[in-house]
Amino acid sequence: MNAPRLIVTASPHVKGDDSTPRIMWTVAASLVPVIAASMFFFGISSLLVVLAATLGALLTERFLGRPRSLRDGSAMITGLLLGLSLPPGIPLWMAALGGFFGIAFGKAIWGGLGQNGFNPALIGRAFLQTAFPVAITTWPTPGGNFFTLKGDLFAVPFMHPVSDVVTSATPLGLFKFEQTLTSVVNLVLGTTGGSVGETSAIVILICGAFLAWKGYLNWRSPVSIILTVLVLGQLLHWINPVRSADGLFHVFSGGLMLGAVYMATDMVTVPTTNKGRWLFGACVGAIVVIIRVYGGLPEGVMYAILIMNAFTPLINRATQPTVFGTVKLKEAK
Amino acid sequence: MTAIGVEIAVDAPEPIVPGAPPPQPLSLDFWRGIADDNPVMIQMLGLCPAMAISNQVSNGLGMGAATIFVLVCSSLLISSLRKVIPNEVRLATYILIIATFVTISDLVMQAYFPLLSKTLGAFVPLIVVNCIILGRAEAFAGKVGVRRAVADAFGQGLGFTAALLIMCIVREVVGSGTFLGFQLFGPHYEPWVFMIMPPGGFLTMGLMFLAMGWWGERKKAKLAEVAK
Amino acid sequence: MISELSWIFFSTLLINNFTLAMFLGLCSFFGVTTKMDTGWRLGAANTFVLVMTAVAVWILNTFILAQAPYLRTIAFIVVIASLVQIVEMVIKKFLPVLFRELGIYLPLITTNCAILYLALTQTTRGYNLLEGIVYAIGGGLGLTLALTLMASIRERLDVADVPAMARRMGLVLIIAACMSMAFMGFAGMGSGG
Amino acid sequence: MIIQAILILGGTGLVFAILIALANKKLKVWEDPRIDVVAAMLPSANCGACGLPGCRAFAEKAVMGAIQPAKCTVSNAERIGEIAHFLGVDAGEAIKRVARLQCSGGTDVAVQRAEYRGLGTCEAAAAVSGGGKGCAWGCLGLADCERACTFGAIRMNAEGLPVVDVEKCTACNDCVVACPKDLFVLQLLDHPLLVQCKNLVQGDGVLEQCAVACTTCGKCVLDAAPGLISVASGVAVINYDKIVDAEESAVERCPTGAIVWLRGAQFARVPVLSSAEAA
Amino acid sequence: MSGHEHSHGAPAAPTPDAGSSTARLLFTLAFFGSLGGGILAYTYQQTLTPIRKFAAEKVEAAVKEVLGGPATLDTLFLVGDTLSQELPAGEDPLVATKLFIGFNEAGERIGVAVEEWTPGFAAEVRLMVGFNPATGALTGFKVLAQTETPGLGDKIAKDTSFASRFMGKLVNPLKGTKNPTTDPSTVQTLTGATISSKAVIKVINKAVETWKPRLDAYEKGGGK
Amino acid sequence: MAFFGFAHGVHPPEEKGLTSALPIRRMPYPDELVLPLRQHAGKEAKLCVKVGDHVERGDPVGLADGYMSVPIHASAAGTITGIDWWPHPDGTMAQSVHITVEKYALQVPRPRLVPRWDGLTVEQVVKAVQDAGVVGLGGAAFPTHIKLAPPKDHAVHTLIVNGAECEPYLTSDHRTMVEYPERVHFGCRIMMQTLGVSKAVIGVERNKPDAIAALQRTKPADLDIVILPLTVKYPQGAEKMLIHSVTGIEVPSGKLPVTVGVVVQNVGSLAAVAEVFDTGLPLIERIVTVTGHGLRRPANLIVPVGTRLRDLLAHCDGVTPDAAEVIIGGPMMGLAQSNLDAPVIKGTTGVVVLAAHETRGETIYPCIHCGRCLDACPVFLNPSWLGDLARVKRYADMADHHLADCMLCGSCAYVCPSNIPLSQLFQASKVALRRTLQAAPQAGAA
Ligand SMILES: Cc1cc2nc3c(=O)[nH]c(=O)nc-3n(C[C@H](O)[C@H](O)[C@H](O)COP(=O)(O)O)c2cc1C
Ligand SMILES: Cc1cc2nc3c(=O)[nH]c(=O)nc-3n(C[C@H](O)[C@H](O)[C@H](O)COP(=O)(O)O)c2cc1C
Ligand SMILES: Cc1cc2nc3c(=O)[nH]c(=O)nc-3n(C[C@H](O)[C@H](O)[C@H](O)COP(=O)(O)O)c2cc1C
Ligand SMILES: Cc1cc2nc3c(=O)[nH]c(=O)nc-3n(C[C@H](O)[C@H](O)[C@H](O)CO)c2cc1C
Ligand code: SF4
Ligand code: SF4
Ligand code: SF4
Ligand code: SF4
Ligand code: FES
Repeated sequence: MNAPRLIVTASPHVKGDDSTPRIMWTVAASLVPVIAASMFFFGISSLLVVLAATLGALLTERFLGRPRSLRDGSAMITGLLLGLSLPPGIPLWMAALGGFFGIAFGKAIWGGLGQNGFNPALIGRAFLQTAFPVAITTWPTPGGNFFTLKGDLFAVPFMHPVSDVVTSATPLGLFKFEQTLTSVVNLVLGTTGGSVGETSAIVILICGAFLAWKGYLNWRSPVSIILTVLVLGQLLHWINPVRSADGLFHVFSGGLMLGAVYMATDMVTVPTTNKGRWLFGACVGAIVVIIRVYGGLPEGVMYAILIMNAFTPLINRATQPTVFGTVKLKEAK
Repeated sequence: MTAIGVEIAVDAPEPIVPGAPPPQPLSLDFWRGIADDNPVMIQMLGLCPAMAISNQVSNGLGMGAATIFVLVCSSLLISSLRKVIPNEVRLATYILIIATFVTISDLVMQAYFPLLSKTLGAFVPLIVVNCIILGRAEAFAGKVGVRRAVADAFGQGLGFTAALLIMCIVREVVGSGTFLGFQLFGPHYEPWVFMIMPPGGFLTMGLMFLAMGWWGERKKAKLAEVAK
Repeated sequence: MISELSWIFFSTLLINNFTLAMFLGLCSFFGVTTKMDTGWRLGAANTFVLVMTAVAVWILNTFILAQAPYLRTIAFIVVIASLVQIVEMVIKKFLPVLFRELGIYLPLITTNCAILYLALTQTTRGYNLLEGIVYAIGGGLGLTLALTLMASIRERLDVADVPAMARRMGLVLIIAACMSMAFMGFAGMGSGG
Repeated sequence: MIIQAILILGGTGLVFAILIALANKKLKVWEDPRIDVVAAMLPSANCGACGLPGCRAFAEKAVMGAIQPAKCTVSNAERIGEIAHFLGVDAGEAIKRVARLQCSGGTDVAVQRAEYRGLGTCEAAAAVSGGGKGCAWGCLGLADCERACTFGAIRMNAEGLPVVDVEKCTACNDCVVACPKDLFVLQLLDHPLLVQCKNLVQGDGVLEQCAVACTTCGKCVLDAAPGLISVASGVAVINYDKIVDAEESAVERCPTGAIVWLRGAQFARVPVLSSAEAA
Repeated sequence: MSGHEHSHGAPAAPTPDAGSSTARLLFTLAFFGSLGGGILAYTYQQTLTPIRKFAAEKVEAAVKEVLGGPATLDTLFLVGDTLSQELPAGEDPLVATKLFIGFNEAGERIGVAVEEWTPGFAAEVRLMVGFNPATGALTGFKVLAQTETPGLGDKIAKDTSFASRFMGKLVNPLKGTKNPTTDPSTVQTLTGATISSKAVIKVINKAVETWKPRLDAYEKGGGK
Repeated sequence: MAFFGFAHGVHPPEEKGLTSALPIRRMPYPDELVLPLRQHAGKEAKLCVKVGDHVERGDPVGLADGYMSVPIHASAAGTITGIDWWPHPDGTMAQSVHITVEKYALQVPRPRLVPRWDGLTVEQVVKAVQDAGVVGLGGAAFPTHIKLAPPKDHAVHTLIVNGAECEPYLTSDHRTMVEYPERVHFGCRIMMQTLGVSKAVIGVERNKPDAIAALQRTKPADLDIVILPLTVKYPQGAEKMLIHSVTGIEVPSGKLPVTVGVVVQNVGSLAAVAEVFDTGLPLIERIVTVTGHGLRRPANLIVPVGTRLRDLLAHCDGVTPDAAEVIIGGPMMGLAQSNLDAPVIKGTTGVVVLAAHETRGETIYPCIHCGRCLDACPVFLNPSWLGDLARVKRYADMADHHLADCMLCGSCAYVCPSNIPLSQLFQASKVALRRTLQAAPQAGAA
């Protein structure tokens, strides 16, 4: 008998079908409908912003990341999500800079995929928010011609945008500073001002449900966040309707959906244990409501997730699963 | 670093303190603080003021000057009195001496540079606890002669100021688009507010460490190549 | 009263966190945060010293220094230094294990600027004894929080594949920047929109 | 006003001086300060080659006179002299030992039966059908030892064998522990005789696995002083108690070169890198 | 830090109880304490005058600015909860809480100036507020201290157009809005810094609310 | 009886269809047999023959070396032609006895080598089982006689029979239950009597309805035997999982099943005990599933112990051109072979030949902390963290995180999207941990 050229591997010798790149690329693909929905409201500007952020992220990953790490698709997600979290009128150079910052300091420096402690897309966004607080809180009005550019997208890099933007406050800003409530119907449909990806809660929910069904994202933290925000928001609303809007408003406004479905599910930066994910979600939800209601900022999803990212190792530590056969051992002692 | 810690933890009754620095030419004592043994970049001391006030170049100048003043004066005094200060109350005495000089510089600043003093705020009195100063007193001034102590103090002070100024320049130029208040990039520059906020301080210092790390790695790689 | 105290507490703990927003106590923040246990222990030691200082400073201010404000810095630091040294001796004698853990960092608490900062700020803000203690606890817990979080993140990084150039201190400062950014979310809290 | 200030600060100073003096008397834990000095003079490698858990433990023992300074194999002679001088004791004598590899089956001479896929560590490969290597005793070449050596004394050569730089090796034992195949032994540097094979298969059949294996032909046994070498266990074994009788002629007729007469480093082809660095 | 001097040969094993005498400890600390105290007291005396001068000048400049350049100023001190022209003996006029009254050349009162503060976005926002107690109209304000975000919140201090929006507005009380307005007691807030703007408005309202009654009481009591 | 089930676990494709319907056939004797002296857990057997000796079928070639050992018997008549180091299925070399099979020997049953069962005392049964060289056929090859004589301080109340066969591809237990259900019941009777238990549960995964039916059909009326269908899930057959599924009891970490009054035996082991007492011949052959997409003709075979893989695969018409990996055991826990000279031994449940496309990919990505491995691990470890620790060699910390409880089932590595060979890391770490503990008794002091 002719001996074949054998290989030897460790057991298990077979493996399930899912691979990290497959998961990442599917998640990236699932963001396409979200971008499309946004283009429906903001026209070509949405696309440009997302592209700029993605380009910044991908180029940075290419040059600072590990060899061939572009193939795993995670930098793509980072770029897309960063773009989706920015206002549609932000100068493109800022979006790209955010992508660079997020990947360079939120990921590459930590050792690349899987090692980072904070959500890279949100690190990029938090940087932009701190660096250019005006540009990132300038919200163009949705609607208008598809090809009209919202805001000064093509501002010269490192220079002020020349802002003759028609702005509209976001529903959260309206509530916080003008005590004006936007109807939940509009929020769900996405006909309100806001960042590229926060406009259509429904599309995000559907995409998230698809991913959860595929097992590509863990549904526990989003569900936990949404429930906490709903309950806590409603509770505060009953206590003081002027300070806090109702629970549904909280759930459907701002970046909550995008954050809960896509950012609080980034397995790298949230706890690995299921118990931990419930806890993580609950804390994120609580911080979101606290910042929205008592804080100085109208929106707190980004900060809430980043803060809880910092707590992730602690939560992991506290929620280790109980090893089979050790409960009784303890009782016996 | 170890020398400091060790000496604080152990009250050695010997008059000739073990762990005194080896004899070296004065110039080395001076240069060490600026380069090889830079208090901020190598010893990681005095980070608080370095980050807290480094968002303007003028702050850096003022802080650096005050620190050098305190460092040199206290080193001088401590070194000349090192034989009479009993070991047990060594630290307390050093602190008294340092605090005296700090308060003097604080008062002088308030009187003659009121605006600077206001922006530096509590960080001028906090020079007392700048780990560099006590560290130098412990590791150096308390063990060697006056000339060496002063040379070392100058070196360390300048090293601190240099690191501080690099940070200040980066932060002010990027964060405000100005240098010592002068506009650099014209009126349309979009300043990166981030850089003058707290995270920017951490980031800038992080970048300095990264640059150092990169430099070190490159040197290592070069060495290996040469060896080949 | 309660609301004022809780405002002092929470604003010191979260909004103006000594470490992340005020740049205080950084030497130990970067020096001892490699293991979580040491991290929170140092935080606890700091909190203890802070509270002690708050009390001592209040006594000094009320009874001794009213007439000589220019002696504040020097008097505070002498008191703090002596207190820490005595505490150190007590710990070394009675809790040698703890002493070994905190090793050379105990004396560094003396030169931890957070302590003196607290003393000075407590004075300029004119806090009474209770407010001073609450301020100290808030600040101390804030330090502990920052130390613990940093240590837990760094513990996780022990097993990560950090690029060589970032290994020594670079990444740790970037982490601090990220944490500091995250905690900016609490900014403006209490100012009421 | 000046008087007042003097009184306040002088008084504060006095009060705390009293407190510290009291504390000093009552609470002081005395520790020999020479320990710190000696510890600072040690290399701080904490390698354990001296048999103690870390350099500080060594310093404590050295100050107590319980260990001779030269027992630190990592430090250099000059430093050890300094320590001995500082403590006023005899430095003691250092005996240089180095790690020796009991295998020379590099990729050029040893048979590889199957392609190993998986983690690139010897430890992991050893559990997977011996990493596919024909010889079940031999070196897997995945460099666990190189990574374990904190002194950078080990470099893998082109044939996938670890070469120990005898200058740098401090006999710390780390590689001995790291190798899953137990291929390293610590041996006196001036013991020239070494069997570079652990394969127990007897006879020429072993050559199907590796061209440089010990075939237990017994020629070295005959050529060496009686009792110095034996092949009864399936591979040549040297009785180091009789090493003084060893002569180079013992290795001359070995058909595979499994037994060698060493001068300095093992293996003829020393990697370029480490030799240059040693220079 | 690794080399060591030990030219003295091997030190004998030190004994545990070797140390300095207690008296020497006490003396050293007391001596350096006294010395430091003395030096500081001297320095303090020397620097006191310029420090106080600067502080006083700063306040005066602010007062003059918010009152639109009064010809003369009058100062009232807050003692307990009432205003008085005299400070109790031993109190430092620099530290005391004060109200300034400005007069024009004709000797007419053009307004009063007081210091007030409130938490802003980052930390306290401290203003010198000038208003005309008779009409309730604002004569101006000046930011004495703030740590708001540079480029954003700090416009309340740096953006002169912002300050001008307040000129002559009626404090009954003052309100903020995001849009341009001509309402006599509404001010347009800064875009992107609503919170800081509102803090300014809050301080102004607080100043008028707390000081006007005090002034009224003082005047009723025949102070003027 | 209540069904509890165990949490977590994975569902790899079963692939049992290749052989599940094929009746068991006997494989002819090869020319040469290789009998390693180490075929069981415990001490290896002591050699008792020399080169040139003639042995009959069933003669011992190695004797039990103490209580934790069993003898090895010649599986065919022939001449001892060599005693040397030979490749062992576990990847090492082992002392092995080579028998050149006598082509024309009768190979017929000889006078009883094992006494009749009826009338033996418990001790005699245990002794007879040991002398017959019976070991667990479920894979671990633990000497069966030891499990038949539990320590006196533990009262055993239930015998659990492991018919789960949760490994993909393998069908030897399945075919045993379908074709020899009486033998299983007979073995069960012997064991129950020897252990002195009145109750036995045979756990069978639901994907083997014909086996369940066969066992039900032939169940002896006088014994309390329950045939319990189990959820199809890997690793249902792992001892502690099975006990949990059947009784709801968690065997304490680090403890043996006897501490909770349970003994687990594989159905194959039961059948083997029955056969030994039936035929009077010691354990010299076993049922092996030879299968896989890389094999031309999969089969369930009765194979003489000592048959080399080369001969076994040749009997199945050899491998296909895209065959890439030969595994002894199942694909989840089995051992890949680099040398086809390695023989089938007593613990060999199957031989699986994987085609190239089925083998694991080569690219390993970093752990993305997705948590799938946590959800897969049947003993509730944190493989993600353990894997991280293993990579940086923090073995002592791994021990603190219950490395010892990992049974190397491979569930974690199966689900890991980053293709991290977690169980390999753990296996290596277990070895390394032992080594470091031995090397440095004072470790951790510094
Ligand atoms: C980094 C950062 C700094 C900020 N600084 C200030 C500030 O100094 N003052 C302020 O009022 N709001 C500040 N904000 C708050 C927001 O800009 C807030 O949205 C704004 O006050 C709302 O005003 P708008 O409705 O006019 O946009 C800051 C926000 C961020 C993220
Ligand atoms: C009384 C008794 C003692 C046992 N002693 C051991 C033992 O010391 N070590 C061991 O690995 N297994 C021992 N076992 C067997 C285990 O329970 C288990 O069946 C065997 O390890 C094989 O299981 P596995 O294939 O799941 O690994 C013993 C079983 C019994 C009944
Ligand atoms: C992950 C894992 C899976 C197992 N699967 C089976 C199985 O499917 N069938 C089986 O009989 N034994 C299986 N075993 C072995 C059993 O744990 C146990 O050793 C055996 O049932 C004891 O019986 P034996 O000693 O008669 O072999 C498995 C072990 C492990 C660790
Ligand atoms: C469900 C899911 C959500 C993700 N969310 C984010 C995200 O919010 N931000 C981001 O930068 N990357 C995200 N990623 C990509 C990837 O996990 C991330 O870049 C890692 O943090 C890089 O180590 C996500 C990936 C998945 C599968
Ligand atoms: S690891 Fe081995 S080669 Fe390296 S120094 Fe230690 S004994 Fe020598
Ligand atoms: S000697 Fe051992 S550890 Fe080193 S490469 Fe060879 S097998 Fe690996
Ligand atoms: S191999 Fe170990 S860690 Fe992995 S799933 Fe199985 S028992 Fe759990
Ligand atoms: S399954 Fe793999 S990638 Fe996911 S957490 Fe576990 S080890 Fe990490
Ligand atoms: S702790 Fe602040 S300077 Fe060291």
